[in-house]
Amino acid sequence: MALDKNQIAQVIARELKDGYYVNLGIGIPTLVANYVPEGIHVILHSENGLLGMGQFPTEETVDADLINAGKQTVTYMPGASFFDSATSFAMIRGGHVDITVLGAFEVSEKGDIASWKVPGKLIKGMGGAMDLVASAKNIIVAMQHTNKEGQSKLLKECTLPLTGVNCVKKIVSDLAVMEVTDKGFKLLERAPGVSIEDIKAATEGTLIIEGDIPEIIL
Amino acid sequence: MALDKNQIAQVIARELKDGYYVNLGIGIPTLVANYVPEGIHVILHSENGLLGMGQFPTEETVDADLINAGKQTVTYMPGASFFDSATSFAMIRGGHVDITVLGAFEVSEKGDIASWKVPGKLIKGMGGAMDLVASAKNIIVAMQHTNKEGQSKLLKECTLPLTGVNCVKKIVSDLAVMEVTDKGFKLLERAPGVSIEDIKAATEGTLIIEGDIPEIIL
Amino acid sequence: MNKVLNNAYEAIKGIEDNMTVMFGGFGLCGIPENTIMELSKTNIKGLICISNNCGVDDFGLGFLLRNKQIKKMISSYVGENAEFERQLLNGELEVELLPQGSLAEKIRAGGAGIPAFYVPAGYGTEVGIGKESREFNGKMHLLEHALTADYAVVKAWKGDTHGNLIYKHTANNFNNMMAMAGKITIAEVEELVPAGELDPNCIHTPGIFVQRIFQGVNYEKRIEKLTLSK
Amino acid sequence: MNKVLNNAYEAIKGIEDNMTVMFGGFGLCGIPENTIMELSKTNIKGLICISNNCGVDDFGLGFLLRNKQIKKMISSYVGENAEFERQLLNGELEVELLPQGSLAEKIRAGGAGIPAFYVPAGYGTEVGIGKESREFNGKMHLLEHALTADYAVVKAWKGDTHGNLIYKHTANNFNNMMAMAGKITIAEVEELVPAGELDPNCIHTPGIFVQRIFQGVNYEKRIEKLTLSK
Repeated sequence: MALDKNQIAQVIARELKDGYYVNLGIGIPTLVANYVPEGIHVILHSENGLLGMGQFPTEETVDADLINAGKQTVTYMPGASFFDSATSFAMIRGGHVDITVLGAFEVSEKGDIASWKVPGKLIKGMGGAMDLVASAKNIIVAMQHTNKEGQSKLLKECTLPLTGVNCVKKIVSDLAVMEVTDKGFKLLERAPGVSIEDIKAATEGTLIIEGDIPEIIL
Repeated sequence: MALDKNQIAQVIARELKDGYYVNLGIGIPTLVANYVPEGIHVILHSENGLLGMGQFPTEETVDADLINAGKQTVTYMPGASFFDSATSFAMIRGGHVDITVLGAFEVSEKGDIASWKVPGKLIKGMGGAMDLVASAKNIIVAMQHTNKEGQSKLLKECTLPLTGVNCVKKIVSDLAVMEVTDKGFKLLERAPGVSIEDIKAATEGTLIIEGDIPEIIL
Repeated sequence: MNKVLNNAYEAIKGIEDNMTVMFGGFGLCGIPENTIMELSKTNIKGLICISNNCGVDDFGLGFLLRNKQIKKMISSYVGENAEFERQLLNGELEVELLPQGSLAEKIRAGGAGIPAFYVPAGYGTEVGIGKESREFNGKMHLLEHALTADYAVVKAWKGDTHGNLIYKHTANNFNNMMAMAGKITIAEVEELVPAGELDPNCIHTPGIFVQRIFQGVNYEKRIEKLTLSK
Repeated sequence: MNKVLNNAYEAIKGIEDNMTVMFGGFGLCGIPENTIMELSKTNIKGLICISNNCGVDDFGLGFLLRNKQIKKMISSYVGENAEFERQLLNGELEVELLPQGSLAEKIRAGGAGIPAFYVPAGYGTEVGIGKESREFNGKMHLLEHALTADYAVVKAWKGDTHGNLIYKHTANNFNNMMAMAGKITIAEVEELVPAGELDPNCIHTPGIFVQRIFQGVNYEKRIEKLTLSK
């Protein structure tokens, strides 16, 4: 059975370590914050200038001057700090953020990622995504393995305009956990009840299967 | 009669305009602060991270965490701000400082300046001088016209290692006020009682004399 | 020294057709509402606007867009704006999109007198087309050039008569760097105090970067995506 | 997350011979006294030190110099130090001198992931020898490369358990950028408080840049040039 969005987030949350500075993109990545393992304290970075992002506010605490990179109202945690956008991206570009989780339209077996533009649709802009993928030490992509038509989104080569090249390290899809290696997508774990054959069928790029591939334990 | 150090400072102070941000080097330039014309408010920039530098402190107000670029204890004025060295030199490099006054060993007729190193003597370092001369919009040099042996310090070419090239705009020496032009040192004013011949004799570089050269009014 | 003006009407003096103007803010957070509103009342047109976003249809830079006062936008994200889409598709508007961090750093570089610098963002993508690239430490980088503007318009929480500024929370964003990068920088503030009242250790933008300052009025501070805890 | 250590002895763990270490401070103002003193008690040698200055004979980095623990200094100004002069003339010490603003920006670039950038300072001087140069806007510039360090050691006024730092007056100087540029950054502070006690709008160095923090003791804060009003 394929993972739902929350389960994908839950699997990614296992990567978090105590003291990590974490940047979570819009969509599934945001859900990762709900599954931080017990005893682990991470600090959320929002690229519009906040380290130590908290939950959404209540009607009483809402503040127009306090938003996240998705422009949603948020709060801040004890130990938070605010800063300008140049400093915020100095954190990203300088490799100070420990882990970056973001969504993707497509990922190639070389770790290229396409996530910002679909030709023919309106260009909205890349925001901070290109900076994040170009510089993050550890990039995990949260995505669906296939599109609505059942076509693979894990490809030999991306077909859409790229956000960055050779940068994705790990992918958690609804079907599997994979590492991006020199030789292609290395299958690490599969969703409960999903067979290796199912994953093979859903993956256009090179899929490397070595040894036993355990099921994800949720 | 040649100007003394205080008089050189006094002449330079005439260049100050209300609201100017001013960086004063060590030595004669520091004295300029004592001659700010009445009704004019300037803000002193110290490149170690202070805008709005005040007088020296009293024994009661002295603070080891509050020094100027010459490492002397200072105070700060209302409206002051403190910042790191990168921001401080962003102000200098970005052309935000209105006027920079500094000393020199030698200046060439092309506006090159030598002020930081004498071969054979210990190298102490250039500090912020190279940044200042490379970027200031308006650089005034306060200097003696000749050295102790009577040799000119206003030369065709500097003989000492350079601090910067093609940057000095104006020179106030003990003998004269000069502008650095494409064609050489243009004499603007002479010290009271100092003749044009005296200045010619003391200037190795090209000296341009056009029309009447008035005496400096102190 | 007098940097203090009475209102946005006085502050925008000198802004003319076809000038390049930076506007601080991220989405609708920390935008110079008074100055944008005032500009929207003028006939100034052909502006090249540098701003991370372009407001929404009926707020922020959306006002200038609606009036067709903007010739070109330099931004990182321009979604959530139907009029923007219309003008872009009709060829009435030019857009240059840049990665957000590169945009921020280009503006800081403009203010700091750094004409160009290298960043990895955008290499291998269409952002890199036409840009010089070079390897450092085994990784490819793009050469990005500084951005400056005829005017920068920023919004702060508190300011003093010397032009020192303090921002609140995430309303800082692009304001601090833009203040550095304007040939003339206009700051509008929620509260203007005499010099000496702000803590000199807590100034975000030192007054040297600000040429004009005024206390704004009637801040709406519209929220783009109100999101509350359940 | 625990960044808090008890003292300098614990904080310097991992610093080894021949490493590159940045030290904050300008002259003797804002230097990490505790950590320098602790390093001077070790046998660690061959250090490449990046610091605007090199202390005086009997204080600050002068301690490490006296013990011959420093192989090379990267600085903008190294006067006021007789032992420094002696070692330099004897060939016991290497020195690389850089314009102060270029030094500051190289360190910031190191922390900000910018491998290289252009500045006008030093062009046409001996600082430019061996460096690439290029014209921008009709003016020649030098290409300067980023500086990073194995360890950065900084001193702040106040800090919290998350590593957030606030400096006092001109004691900020190089500390803020160096905190960004260390692979491991050690911060010593005069006062260490629990996370949440510092104003989040007034943090100079966000905690993400700081890996170790401790509250220092017995700060002497020696004044290099006491100058009083008459």
